[in-house]
Amino acid sequence: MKVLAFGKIAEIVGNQEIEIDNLPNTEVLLGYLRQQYPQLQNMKFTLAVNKKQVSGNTEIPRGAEVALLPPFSGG
Amino acid sequence: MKVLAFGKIAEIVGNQEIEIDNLPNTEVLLGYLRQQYPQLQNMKFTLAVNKKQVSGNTEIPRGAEVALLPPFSGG
Amino acid sequence: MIIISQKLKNMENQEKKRTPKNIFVNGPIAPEKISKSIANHATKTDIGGHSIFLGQVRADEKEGGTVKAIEYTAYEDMALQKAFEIREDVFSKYPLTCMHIYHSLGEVKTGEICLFVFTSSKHRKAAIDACEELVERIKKDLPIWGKELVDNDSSVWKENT
Amino acid sequence: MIIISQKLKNMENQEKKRTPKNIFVNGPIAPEKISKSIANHATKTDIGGHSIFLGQVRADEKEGGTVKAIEYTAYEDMALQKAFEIREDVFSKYPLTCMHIYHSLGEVKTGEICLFVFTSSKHRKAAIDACEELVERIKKDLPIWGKELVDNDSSVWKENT
Repeated sequence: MKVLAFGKIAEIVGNQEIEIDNLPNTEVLLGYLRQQYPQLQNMKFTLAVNKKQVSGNTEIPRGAEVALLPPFSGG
Repeated sequence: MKVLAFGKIAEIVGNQEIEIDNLPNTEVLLGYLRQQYPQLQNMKFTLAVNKKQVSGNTEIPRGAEVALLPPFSGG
Repeated sequence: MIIISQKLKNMENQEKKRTPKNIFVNGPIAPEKISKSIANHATKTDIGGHSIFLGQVRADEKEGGTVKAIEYTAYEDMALQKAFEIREDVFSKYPLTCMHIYHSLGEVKTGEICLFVFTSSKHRKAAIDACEELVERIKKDLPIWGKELVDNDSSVWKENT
Repeated sequence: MIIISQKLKNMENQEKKRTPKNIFVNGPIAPEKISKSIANHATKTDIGGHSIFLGQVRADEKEGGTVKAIEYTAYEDMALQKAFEIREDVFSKYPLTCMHIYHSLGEVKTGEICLFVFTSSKHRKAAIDACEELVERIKKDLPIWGKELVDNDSSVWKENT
């Protein structure tokens, strides 16, 4: 699966895009990310799975594109 | 006093501006105008005395400028 | 100290002392006038949002034909005085940086712009609300008349509702 | 008769079949782009009112300096998909003739335009209300991020409220 990071989170992760082994759902993914990038623990962000924003624990299809979205600030 | 006509009323009166002898108030003026220009009897319009819109019978100062204002349609 | 604050006070008063501005443009309002007006605000770096309303002449169907133009006339002196009052009122109601009003006189063809209202503010809400209020009051309170010229050479006096 | 009405129906459906459009512009939005866009509507003579919102980059004071620019990035694919949904939704809600949305990517300096929203309708109310709703939803729902670049070389990530 592919994880995309944006805005402030891309700065923390140090990358716009990372490849990781498939994880079953967003809860597992968040656990993994917070361990890898402790700074994420204090950050507000939402997730999109295959370009759709999700809330609550959500299944991640194999090979999905998951994005980490800090609060929007367009306009 | 000076009477200014605008829009459709200018077409009826046939003039943008007419000079008439001073009349004491707007009621007398309206009576005079409706007699002179019978078509005004079926028309909706308001009056401005010295560039201020008035309602009800209003005194007309000597030498005032009175305007006949059909419904506005700017914009 | 007292002198400085007095000076500041005078400056403030001066800034508040606005006089009637001409709002009338002969014929249609060119799109380039609008872009120029926008570009003029690039130096005002406290502005965060602009709201613009444009009135455009419609080719409405009338008995016997289609509107090809509107011919605008106004009681100019009164309109400028009234526009000034509206302007002051809207400035006092919303925290605006800038406000511009332009209205056509004479003939404006279908598809051309006859009204240009432009407000700017630090935050979007004030600019948007002020612009909308200005448009409503311009239509309702300014002594301006539009005569729709129909392509069979007849004409119809418009009436704002 | 049946054939004609079927054809009309197909045309209607075709017209309704809209696809995602690019909304992104590299760098600031030039005032000339706005006037050109306005001029393009002169042929649409059923339009009576245009409403335009422009976002402009403010020179806000930050700890240690003044904002000199905002650098915009976006999750482009998702933003375009979401903008399309918003567009369809607003089209179904208001009787609009046209709708245009442009947002900057990359660096936009203070005083420059970063957002251009443009709605047109037969009557003013629909254009004004739709424009306001679009601006709110663009700010709230599009995955776009602005990083304020401060003149002491630090930076602050913006956050829409």
